[in-house]
Parts: sequence; structure tokens; C-alpha cells
Amino acid sequence: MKKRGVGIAVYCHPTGAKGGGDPSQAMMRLKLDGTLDLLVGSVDLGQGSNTVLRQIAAETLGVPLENITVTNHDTDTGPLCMGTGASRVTFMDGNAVIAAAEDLKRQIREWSTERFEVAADDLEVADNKVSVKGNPQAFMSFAEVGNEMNWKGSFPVGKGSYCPPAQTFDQETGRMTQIAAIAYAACVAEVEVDTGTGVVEVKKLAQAYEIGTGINPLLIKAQIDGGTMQGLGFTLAEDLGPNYPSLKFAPSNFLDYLIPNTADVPEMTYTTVSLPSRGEGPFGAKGFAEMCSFPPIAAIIGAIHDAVGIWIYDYPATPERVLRALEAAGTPAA
Amino acid sequence: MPRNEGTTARPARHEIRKPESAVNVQTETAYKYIGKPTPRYDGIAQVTGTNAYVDDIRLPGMLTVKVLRAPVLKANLLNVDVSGAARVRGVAAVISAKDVPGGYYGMYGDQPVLADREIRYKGQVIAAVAAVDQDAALEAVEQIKLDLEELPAVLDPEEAMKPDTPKVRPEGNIWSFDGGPFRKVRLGDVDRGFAEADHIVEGTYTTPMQEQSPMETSCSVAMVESGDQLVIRSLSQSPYLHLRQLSNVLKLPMNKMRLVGGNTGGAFGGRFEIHTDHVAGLLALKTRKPVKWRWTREEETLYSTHRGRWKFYFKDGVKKDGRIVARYVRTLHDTGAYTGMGPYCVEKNAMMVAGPFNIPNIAIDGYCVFTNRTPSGAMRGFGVMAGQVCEEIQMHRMAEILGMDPWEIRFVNAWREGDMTATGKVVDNVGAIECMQAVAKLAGIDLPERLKAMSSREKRG
Amino acid sequence: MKYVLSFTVNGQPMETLAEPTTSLLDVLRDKLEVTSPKRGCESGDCGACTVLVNGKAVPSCLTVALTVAGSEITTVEGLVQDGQLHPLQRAFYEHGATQCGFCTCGMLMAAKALLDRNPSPTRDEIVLGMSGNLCRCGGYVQVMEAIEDVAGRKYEVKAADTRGGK
Amino acid sequence: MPNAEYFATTELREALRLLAERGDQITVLAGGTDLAPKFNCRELQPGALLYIGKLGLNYIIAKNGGLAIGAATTLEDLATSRLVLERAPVLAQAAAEMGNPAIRNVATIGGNLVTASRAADMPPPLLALDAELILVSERGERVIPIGEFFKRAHKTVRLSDELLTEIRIPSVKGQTAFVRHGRRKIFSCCVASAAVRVVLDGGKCADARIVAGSMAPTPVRCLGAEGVLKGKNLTSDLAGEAAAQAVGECKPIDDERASAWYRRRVIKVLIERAINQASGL
Repeated sequence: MKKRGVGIAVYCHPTGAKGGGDPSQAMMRLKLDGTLDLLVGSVDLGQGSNTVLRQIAAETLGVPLENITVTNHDTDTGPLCMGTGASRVTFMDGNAVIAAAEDLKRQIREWSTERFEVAADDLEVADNKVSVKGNPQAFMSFAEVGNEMNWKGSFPVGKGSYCPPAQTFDQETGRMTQIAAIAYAACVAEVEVDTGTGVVEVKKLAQAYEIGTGINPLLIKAQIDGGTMQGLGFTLAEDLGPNYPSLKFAPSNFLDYLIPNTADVPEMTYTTVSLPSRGEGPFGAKGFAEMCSFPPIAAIIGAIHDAVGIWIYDYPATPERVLRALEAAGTPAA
Repeated sequence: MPRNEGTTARPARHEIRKPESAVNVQTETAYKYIGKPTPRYDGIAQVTGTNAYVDDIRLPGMLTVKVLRAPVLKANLLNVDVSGAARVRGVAAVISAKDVPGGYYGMYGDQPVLADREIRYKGQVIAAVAAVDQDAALEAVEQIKLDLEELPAVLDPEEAMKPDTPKVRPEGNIWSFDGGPFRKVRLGDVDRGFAEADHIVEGTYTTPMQEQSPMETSCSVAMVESGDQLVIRSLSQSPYLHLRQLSNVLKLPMNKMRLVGGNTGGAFGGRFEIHTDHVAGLLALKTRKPVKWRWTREEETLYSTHRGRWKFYFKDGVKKDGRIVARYVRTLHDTGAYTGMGPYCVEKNAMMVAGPFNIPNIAIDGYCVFTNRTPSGAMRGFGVMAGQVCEEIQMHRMAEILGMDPWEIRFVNAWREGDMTATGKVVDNVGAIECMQAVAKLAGIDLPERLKAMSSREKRG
Repeated sequence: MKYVLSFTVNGQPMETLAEPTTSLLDVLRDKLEVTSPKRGCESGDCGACTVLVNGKAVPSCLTVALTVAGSEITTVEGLVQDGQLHPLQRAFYEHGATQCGFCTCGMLMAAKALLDRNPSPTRDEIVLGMSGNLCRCGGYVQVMEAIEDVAGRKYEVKAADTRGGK
Repeated sequence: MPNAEYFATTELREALRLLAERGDQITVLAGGTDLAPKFNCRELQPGALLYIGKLGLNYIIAKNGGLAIGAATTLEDLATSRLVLERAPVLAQAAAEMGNPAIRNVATIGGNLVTASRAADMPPPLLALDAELILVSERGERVIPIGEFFKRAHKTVRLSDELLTEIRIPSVKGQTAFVRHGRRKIFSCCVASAAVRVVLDGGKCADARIVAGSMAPTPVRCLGAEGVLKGKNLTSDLAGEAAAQAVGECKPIDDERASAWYRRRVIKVLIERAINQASGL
């Protein structure tokens, strides 16, 4: 027999490392032809950090996206990054990239004062050029600026760093107030429970995220889709210790350790929520990548309860655990 | 999905969904690039198969690595005899603990590269071979002889906490936070809160060990360049932390090492620990040849760090109207045989385990316990995920016990601007209520007007 | 004992030596430097090594190399024609159907086999056709949307350029 | 060090000669889906491989109202063959539900039978269809009812000089159903499966086959459960009674995929569902 149920859950997730003190640096170098190298220390693990940081750099500096090359993960040339994790790269590296771009803009403006015979504050860097405020005819393209600055003795490299202050837990109260932007999510899950086999099929997921400003909708969707699938695996199937604590039957391959595939994708919808004020992230962005795997989990467990009246306390909610709980509740398999 | 037998009828085609329509992301029109669905920077390289992953690197004279792993959970390692292995044709180098020049690796610096005197978990690496090909390397590994004295192992964290249980590590089976056995968080007065409560709701939950399962298994290519610089093509998601750890293990200054990477076939936290860089580096230094060590899927699944297992005991004091007035959480994290990221996870868990809810009285005891399991590590949302999941299920159960709608209890307690986390952080830019309202709308659930009208910006009166 | 293996890889006749127990995956990657098929599990459980043998998708790690003597092998390296991306490559790029990209080449070959046989598959048929290709980044929705998009544009191997990207 | 020999003859006679001469050293290779992972991790290092993919054993033909299927026929061919869909739909369904499209393109029906895994997907429907297996050697031909083919897990009655060349499915009466449970909706190893054939005479069950897969070292034909159905009016209640009887005939084990406890419960449900489905209840 198949029974349907609905469940909900709400979550919050902080950006960055526990207790702060996790630095990120960025460098932007203006080249002879006006194109730029963006150097960061974070790693593109698939989440798309290079793409996002390039967008942030292009926006801040006012240059075309394709004029920026991103180089990451070479410890000889790359700047420092505490690590690509804890949902921190868009936020911490992003802020460092903004600082580097602003630094480069400042250098360009200061260098250009002589050329235009105005104060640095009267110059603006935008649209791939430096120009005199209020006099758009007086400008130099980035190609000219890059050529001249480099050949005439300057080294146009913008540097930026960002590091939230470090804090330790208070020994007695555990007080810890260093928590960077907190993102939010909520989920409604609809499941179908087969009371004969204990199989739970997730039919529909609706999710809402509050992540500050979204930098790249394509990558946000990828994080939500992908995180959701990892969350589904966690909820219903994945367990390295199925006979915990015994090591018996520990899975060692993808035949026994089952991660979700295309057939496990439920009908999914999302929306994002906009708040009137934004925090300290780049353009108001919050870190949220990790959180994408949370929302379905408790919503599914709640939905199982709604469908067949049982609570599962040990996860994943495997068919066997569901059947055992049904049997304990006096519902034999059918 | 069973196929339709003997019929060629096809269900109607799905409507083609455009990429931008499926997710409604708030975008700012003022920006040129921010908020725009820009395709991936490396997207063309990915779809043409031209972006090189570490295993795609082939260098002239490159050696292959295979290792001997511990056959038991816990043992004294009396002797490792590699002489037979070194004699196998095609073997360039065999290393064991005595060949490691420096100290330990890991976020808390307690893990030996190659097991030295003791084995703490099954699969721990004891010795490594670099050879001309996989078959020679495997044959050599078979020739390594071990002299072991097997010892009783501990697998269950509750068991591990008992005083007479064998010690996983000399310092004991419980991590010390500020000299105490657990990370202590105290907000308000929980005892008074429980006394005020109309109901006490308890619940115990466990979450599994989850493997990050990146599609690319751990892999390093190490070589010595420019005479004396060790270059490692790495999957690391924290190259600088790893550079520091490698510097300690290899006794090389940081300018004599260079980690190169940036193209990783998935990580999800699994690349926060060094898995292959250290051994590949040691063998490259020893042989002065390029060396590749790639794990099999079996090694990745069984012996890489994973999301550690958690156990949570919740005790909530709640009023009839749904207000939670006190919450006690005892968390137990099985960090495995070495520290890994265990204490970090327990502390981060303590920060968020009470969820996005305003609870005036909170007590949390967070334990990090050692067992003879593969060390745990980081995985997506490490520390936060397991705790909040169980917390949300506890919320659901509490609503049931109160005879309250599961939405209602969350709205009643959800953070407002100016509310406080368990560790005393005053929150701003709060969006829990707004997310619930939005998701209800999306799912076609008509919430009561009262809940629809709520806002995180209305401070708690 | 090594045996001569003659076959065609992406239209090029190839000849190499292989042991009887060597997989097609190992021959492609280690001998011929065709590295788009990836080693994800070496036991047929992940699909990252999917290639076409005479137009059919097969897991190259489960295929004993010598058994494909005389066959035509197609990998992602063979999808780009005259500098033009295959419509599937273009759609994967535009839809953000790649994340870490490790499964992508296997996905593209499985998708090509699917569309070659059935140019306008339903969502259920796509689910089935791609069920052997695991993606831990979990981007199945975008992969399926990309395939649907190609199917909707009337699948044919031409009309695409390599715009965008680096 | 690997030093295997490789034979890929197109002549059955030549293959049988090789098996007669040195069958005990030869590993027969068909699709390779079971062998290749063992080669890849060096768990298996055979002295010689005999590839049978070129022997012309990839065929599905109509024969005596039933089917003759070459041992090297791929699962994809089985799953999509109009003949199989018409005459042995449970077999087509079982083939379609096994593995994934790429694996089905290489895995063969013969390989699935000879490997004799506990979790094999082909045996239950073939048992329900009273299939016979043809083993050929230089000494001649043996026709083995599939029920007598499996000795224990990974062990069959095939002798080292014999080759499984054909699977014959006789013309059988009745309606069939196959219900399978794996840990993932699509593409997973079988945890338990049920193949059922019922021959109805009016509302009465004239004959029945009830087979449980992955429930013992070899597929289990549940004779007791068949007895419950035979001669009676087929109702849902009777199906449940037969399924309960079948559970007692199985000997499930705990393994990586499920516990014996779970298998016992789920096989009852699967058999009940299969009987209901086959008899249109």
C-alpha cells in the first residue's frame, strides 16, 4: 500500500569558519593590453567560485567579464585562502576581490592624476576606462592605462584581503558571537511510503532560500539541485556503517554505497527570498552552498510521519528502518 | 521503472523548461554582471574534456604507488619488514614510518603519515611502494611483512566514554575542551526554564557516517622540479593549510614546496584532509621521479575521511502556546581514530544546534569521542547539518505532542531581528519566517493569515 | 601476453598492444592518451567512463579492450567537429549542467547514445537513459534540462559554435 | 605479473576444443561485466580468456512456440526484442530492470546465469518459464532444466569443458509477473525479487510457478506456495497465504544490501504483489 504525506523544515546556516579568523586574499594585475589577471587562493571544486569571483571583479572594476582571467590554487603565485569550504568563498574571497579591485582602481586614479591634471577623487574608473568625472571626453582606455603604467615604471597590482576577527568560545558560557552572515532556508516535502517494502519515494520538494544577493542564478540552481540530491541520499540511503558500530557489511563501492541517480530526482521547485537590508557580503551575498543539502531531510522525515504515523529516530530512514518502525507500531508489511 | 511491455505508446513530452525559469533568484538590475546567469568559466573545457584532472596527467618515467594498509583495527606495530618488497622487479622505493622526516599531519596535527609503532584503525597506511607499474607495486606490497600485536578495539562512542574501556589514544577517548570533557554552552538558566514549561519533550537521534563520494578518487602527482622544489598536483580544497602540514611532515620550508591544482572532481569537504599528497611527496623526494598515487573507489569509500556519526539527546521545555522556554542538548560526535576535524565540528555544532529559534534558556554539552574507526572529517555543512536536522525533527515531534500545527510552532519561535543564538550572537538580516512564508506559497499551502502577516523585522515584544 | 589491438578511435585508426585483462578504459587513457573517459569506480557503477562502441554506450571500464577489436570507439574528444561544439556540449555549457565536470564526459556520451536512438525522448526516457551516470555534485536536473533542450531543438550534429568560456 | 592468453575464435568447434584441452585454466568471457572489475583490481588473474562474443551466440529466435536465446545475447537485446516482449515478457522486464543502459549493452544472459550470483536477475523469470539450458562440449550436448543448473552461489553444474550456448524457453501457458526490489529505484543490485506464473482455468489456478530471487544461495522455486494456489479459486487472500508459505521456503542472509529480517518481510509482499499482478487481481 502506498501512502502520501507532507512535512516541513526550516534552517539557518552561518557563512565561514567557526569563530572567524579565516582569511582570504586576492590580487588583480593589470596587463599591458588592459586585460587582467585575477589571482585567488580558493579552489573551484565545481561550485563555480572562479566564475563568481570573476563576476565580482568585473562588476567592481567595471571591465568586461572576458577581459579577466582567473588563476587559482598555485601556492607559489596565488594568494592565501584559509580553505574552500564552510560556505565561505563567495563571501570572504568575494570581499577580498572587491578590496583588490578597489585597490587597483585607486592606483589607476592616482597614476592618472598627472595625465589629466585633476585630483584622484575627480577621476572615476568604469566602463573599461578611467575618465574625469563630469567630462567623459577626457578618458584613457584600460588598454592605454595598462600599457603606460607598466612601461613607465608602475606595477599595477591591486591587493585585497578579508578576515573576520577571530574569537574563541568562552570557557564557562560558550559565548561565541563571531558568526558571519546567516542564510536561511525552508522546505516542504511530499513523500510516498510503500508500507509493504518500506520504500520512501520523495515525490515533490518545494524550497525557499534567503541567501542575500544572488551572484549567479545558474550556479545557485546548481548548488540547490545538487545539495538537495546529497540531502536525499543522507535521508534515505547513505550509510558507511549500516550495522553500526560493527564493521560488518561496510559498503566499499557504488554498488553498495548508493548515491542518488536521475531516477531519484523528485519534482523540485525553489524560490529565493529578498530582505530589505543586506549584510557585509560582497554586494550583499551570503554563503549558502552547504545549507542546500539540509532542507529536505527533516521535511522528509516529517512527511513519513504524516503518511504512516511513525517517527524514525536513526538515519538514514532505510526501507528496513521504516518497516521495523511500522511493525513496532503494529502495522504489518502490506 | 519497469518498461511498458509490448506498447510503443509514449507519454506526452514534458514541457521544455528554460534554465533561468526554474529558479527565481532575486537579481539587481543596477548591476551588469552580478545576478546574471553567467555560464561556468571552465564550462567549455569541461564539456570538451580538455580540463585535466590529476589522474589525467602522464609524465615520462612516472611511477605508480600502492600501499600496505592495516589489516586490523588496533595493534602494536612491532616491526615492518620491507626488504622483500624492495627486491621486486620494477620497484623504485619502499617507505615506512622511519622514512618520514617530520612530524604529524591533520588539522590538529596528530596523524602519522605512515603508522608508527601503533595501528589505530583498519586501513591505516603502514608502508608505500613506488614502482614502474601497478602490478609491480601490488606485488611488492604483498612482500611487506608485518609483526603485529593485536589489541582490543573500541567502536562504539558511548562505550568509548566509559572509564575502563581501552584507550584509542594515550590521552584518553574524550577530547578536552578548555580542560573539560565537553564544549559547554550555557544561555540563561535551563533549570528554571524546564520548571516553567508545560511539557518536557525528549528525543534521541543518530545520524550516519556519510561518504563525500567525489566522483574523482583521491589522487596526487608529485615531482621534484628546478632541482629542489617539490611540486604536487593536488586535489586539496585548502592548499595553504596543507602546505603548512606538509612542511611539518616533510621538513621542507614552504618555498621548497608548491601545490598546484584548482581542478578537482568534487570535494564536498573530503579534500580538507590530506589523503595522498604526503605519501606521493615523500616518494617523489626519495626517487626524484614523478610519482602518482590514485586511490581506488574502495580506498576512497572505506579509508577517506567522511562525515562522522552523531548522536543527539534533546530535552525541550515548551509552553502550551508553543514557546520553547528551555532546551538541553547532549551531542556525541564519533571522530574516529584521530582528531580529524572532530572538535571543530562539535563547536560549530554547538553554535547552531538550537536552530533558527529564540530560546531564552539553553544548555549544550558537546562531546567529541575517539573510536577505532576511520577518522572523520569535513563534509558539506560539517558540524551544523546533523544537529539542525535532528533539531527540526524534534520540533516536528514537539508540535505533535502539543497538538499544534508544525508550521505554527516554528513561526512562534522563529528568530526575529535582535534575537539571540545559543552562543549569544544577536542576529540581524533574519529570514526564517520569510522563507517559511515563501515556501508555503510555493507549495500551495494556505497558511493562516496570522502567520502570513508575521515578519522577522517585528521585534519580539 | 600482449596482443595487437586494432580499432578506430574518434575516426582515427589505432593500433596498440593490450593484455587480455586490460580494460578499454585503461587502453584509452594510458596508451592512447584519450583522457575524457574517467576512472570513477572501475566496476561499472558510476558511468564516468562511458564511451560509444559502434554507436552504443558502454562502460569502458567493464569492457575488455581486446573484445572491441575492429570496432569504432567514440569519446568526447570526437564530438567537436570542425571546431564546432556538438549540440549536447553546447546545451550542457549553457544550462550549467556541469559542476566539477568529472562525470560530464560520460554523461555526454550516454546522452548522445540516448538521442541517437531516440531523438525526442520523454523526461522518463531521459531519466532511464541517464540512470547509469552518477553525479555527486547532483546536477541531474540541469543535465536533463540540457538534453530536453537539445531534443526540442531537433537534435542534429551541426550548427553550434564555441562561443563563450575562457 | 599478468601473462594471460587470449582466444577470440569465431568457430564454436574451436572454442570447444580449447575448453576440452584446457578448460580448467580458461575463463570464459562474454560481456565481461562480472569479470572486468576483478581484472581491474587484480583479484582475478586468469591463465587464459576465451571470448565468446564472436561465436554467433547473440540471437533470439522463435522456436516451437517458445524461444531459443543465444547465451551471448545482451540484456538490452532481450529487453527490447519484440519476440521476447511477446513470448516471455517477464524476462524482458527483468532484463530491462537490471543495471543501466550501458551495462545492458554489454552484459549477457549467459554470463548472468553462469556467474550464478545470489542476486542474479535472470534466473527467477527463467525458472518461472520452465527454461532449459544447453551445455555443449566436444562430448556432446546436455539439456539442463534451469532448476537443476545452480548448485550453490557462484557454482553451477557446468563442467570445465562445457559452454552454455543457448537458453530455451518452451511454449508455456499462463500469465506472468516479475516484481523486484533494489535499494535504488533504477540501477541497483537486487535485494529480493519474485517471478510468478499462474495458469488460470476460469477463476481456478490450474498450475503455478512461484520463484524467489536473492533469497537463498540459488533461486528458490517455492513449491509449497505453488501448492497453496493449485486447484483453488485465486483470490487476494489466497495470494497472501501462498506468499506467507513461500517465506518459509527461503533461506535469506544478511549482506551489504539488506538483512535477512528485511528480505523475509519484503519477499512476502513481492510474491503477493506478483501473484495479484499475474492473475489480474
